Amino acid sequence: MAEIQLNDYAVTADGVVKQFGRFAALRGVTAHFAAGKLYVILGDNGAGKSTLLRTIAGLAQPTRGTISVLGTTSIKNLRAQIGYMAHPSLLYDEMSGIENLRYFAGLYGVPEARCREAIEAVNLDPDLERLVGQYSQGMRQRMSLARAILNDPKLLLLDEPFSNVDFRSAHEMAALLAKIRDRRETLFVVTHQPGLLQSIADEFVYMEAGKITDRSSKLRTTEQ
Amino acid sequence: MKRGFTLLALVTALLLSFALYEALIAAPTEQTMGNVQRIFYYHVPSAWTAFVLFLINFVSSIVYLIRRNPKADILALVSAEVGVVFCTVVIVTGPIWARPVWGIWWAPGDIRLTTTLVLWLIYISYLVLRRFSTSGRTPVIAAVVAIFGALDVPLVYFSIWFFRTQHPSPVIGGGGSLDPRMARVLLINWAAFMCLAWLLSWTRYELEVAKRQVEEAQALESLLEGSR
Amino acid sequence: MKSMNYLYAAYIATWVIHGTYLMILARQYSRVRKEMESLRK
Amino acid sequence: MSFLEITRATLAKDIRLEWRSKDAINAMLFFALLVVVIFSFAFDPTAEESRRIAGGLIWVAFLFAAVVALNQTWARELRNQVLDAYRVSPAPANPLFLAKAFGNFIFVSVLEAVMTPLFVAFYKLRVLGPAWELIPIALLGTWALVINGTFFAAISLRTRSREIMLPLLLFPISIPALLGMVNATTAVLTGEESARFWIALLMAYDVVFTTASLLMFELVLEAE
Repeated sequence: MAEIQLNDYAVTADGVVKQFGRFAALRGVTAHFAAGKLYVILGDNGAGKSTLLRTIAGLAQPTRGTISVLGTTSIKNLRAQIGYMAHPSLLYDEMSGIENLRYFAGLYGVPEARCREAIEAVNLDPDLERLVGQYSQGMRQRMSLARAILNDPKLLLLDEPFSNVDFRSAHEMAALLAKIRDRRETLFVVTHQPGLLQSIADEFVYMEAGKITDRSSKLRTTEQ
Repeated sequence: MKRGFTLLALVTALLLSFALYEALIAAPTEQTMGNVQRIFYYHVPSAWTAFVLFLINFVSSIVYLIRRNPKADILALVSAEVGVVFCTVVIVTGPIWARPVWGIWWAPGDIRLTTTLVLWLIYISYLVLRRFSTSGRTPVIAAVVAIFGALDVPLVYFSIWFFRTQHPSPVIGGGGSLDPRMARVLLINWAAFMCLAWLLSWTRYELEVAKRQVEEAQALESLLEGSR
Repeated sequence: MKSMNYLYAAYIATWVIHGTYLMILARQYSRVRKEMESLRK
Repeated sequence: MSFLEITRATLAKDIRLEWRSKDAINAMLFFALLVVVIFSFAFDPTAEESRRIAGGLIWVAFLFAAVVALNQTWARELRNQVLDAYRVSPAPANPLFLAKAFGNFIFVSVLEAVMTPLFVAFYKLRVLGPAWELIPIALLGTWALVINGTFFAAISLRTRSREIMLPLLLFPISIPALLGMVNATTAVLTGEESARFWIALLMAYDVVFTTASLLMFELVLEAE
């Protein structure tokens, strides 16, 4: 059997605990996630899914334990290779889609042409002048995804991308995620609607009370 | 450790009693101010002690930012809190002194008293911040605020110093040399108060360690309960 | 002799402040101890 | 993109957003007007007296108006959690801070420009000292309020009762700056003393805290 190299892992967590004052969100997550796969993270509210994602994204630092992403623990230096989409849109309501993306493209130092590509990739019209605040929920989520993939991330973290999104948009987004995965990029998707990703997910990760309790390549029947 | 604590408590009690005797009885009566001058033996050592504690707060905040050692953070918190207690003593005894000597309770132009008041305000806001923080990294934020507060001290001092040159007011103990007997009593009192500060800080330190253990246990428990 | 009153006031005030702080610490101690016991269960 | 380029883009974005929504500026201008009017009722001095106290009145009024403005600094970044979008990007932290500080500086300067003539009219002020000195005093004083105000507003993001934390942290630290502004202004108005020392003090204050803020802002931004 070939030796497993550290670089083969997109994310390794070792005893990660995250505590906010009197509340804990993670209480010892130890796991390895291979690169180039699509992981679906499932669990009840308060199980620590979002916090795990934020820790991987480098937004929150673990209280104890270490987390390493793409082979390094200093996630700060990796930011150009990470994409993050949260439950809130992470967009300015008073600007149009392209204006939003142009600003963020500047932060990543990617060319402006990339903005149009990203918007087209999520099936929106880059010339739409409407402000993001006036978008429908489905459009806003798609624009939010466009922002997350602006920098062609090697690691894409999505927190509830399909919530309040109509069926058709959700399927389009899922198809796009499949395409990204097929480019050998790693995806983590937190969702309450695993059914949408059943056909494309590589692994389902179950979380409970701040710990990973189970991992399986098939969706548990009760969750379908 | 327990024995060390008891020993320190004993030494502190003895020193404080001796210092009290020295301050009230052994020290000579000052000629112009009379017995009121004896407030000096509590007021000034308390101020020095508070400054030492705030200095410890500053140093341990920097150490925390560099080393990320939780002990440094606890020390920063403890020294600020005990420092505020001593600072309170200074601010309360100051006016009690000023009233019979100058005929006024407060002289805004007095550098030391006013600087102490500003320090008191700064460290109170530091302690309030620590209590109100929702961050998962309260120690980092607290350390940053502590450093800002410490940087402010020389600016406060100079601004009040210059303010005084424009608005003259009497100064406590400024100029003039101190009778050596008085200086001795002053130093004995300072030693006693430093011991008291050490004792209080030690107690508070242990309390904080216990508090954090409880907090962590509670945090984990609340998470488990939430999942049921 | 009125000046003596100021002197006593200052000394008493000092000890009242330290005493109050000690009391606060003692109260917090007993609370933490109680919480520790309830956690042990 | 370079440091300055990101600062410029962020500042431009903030101004554009404010221009479109006008959330803050209208309410703020009205608030500033109210402060001046109430002060004019509360203190009704003679011309000689007013010259002595005007420095204090004006700066205290500016301070109150500024706190309301400063509290809004990060409000826009919190809506839809857009701040996280900045934090996951590879852009350094300081351009964000500087853009916010410059934005606040412009904002508070506008407020002051509106309030000052009103004060002059209400209190029939006439300057007896070298009037040009009021310009550096105003610039340095405003920057002193704004630099720490922006920094502590970022700190109070990480606390409960955010709006009350800002003045609680800002006022004690600002005491030397406030002494400087007030005394410098009074010195110029009465023409009795030189404002030199106070201007130097304000400069020292600005340099110390601008440096400190730039050194430590990243710690605050990442403190989750």
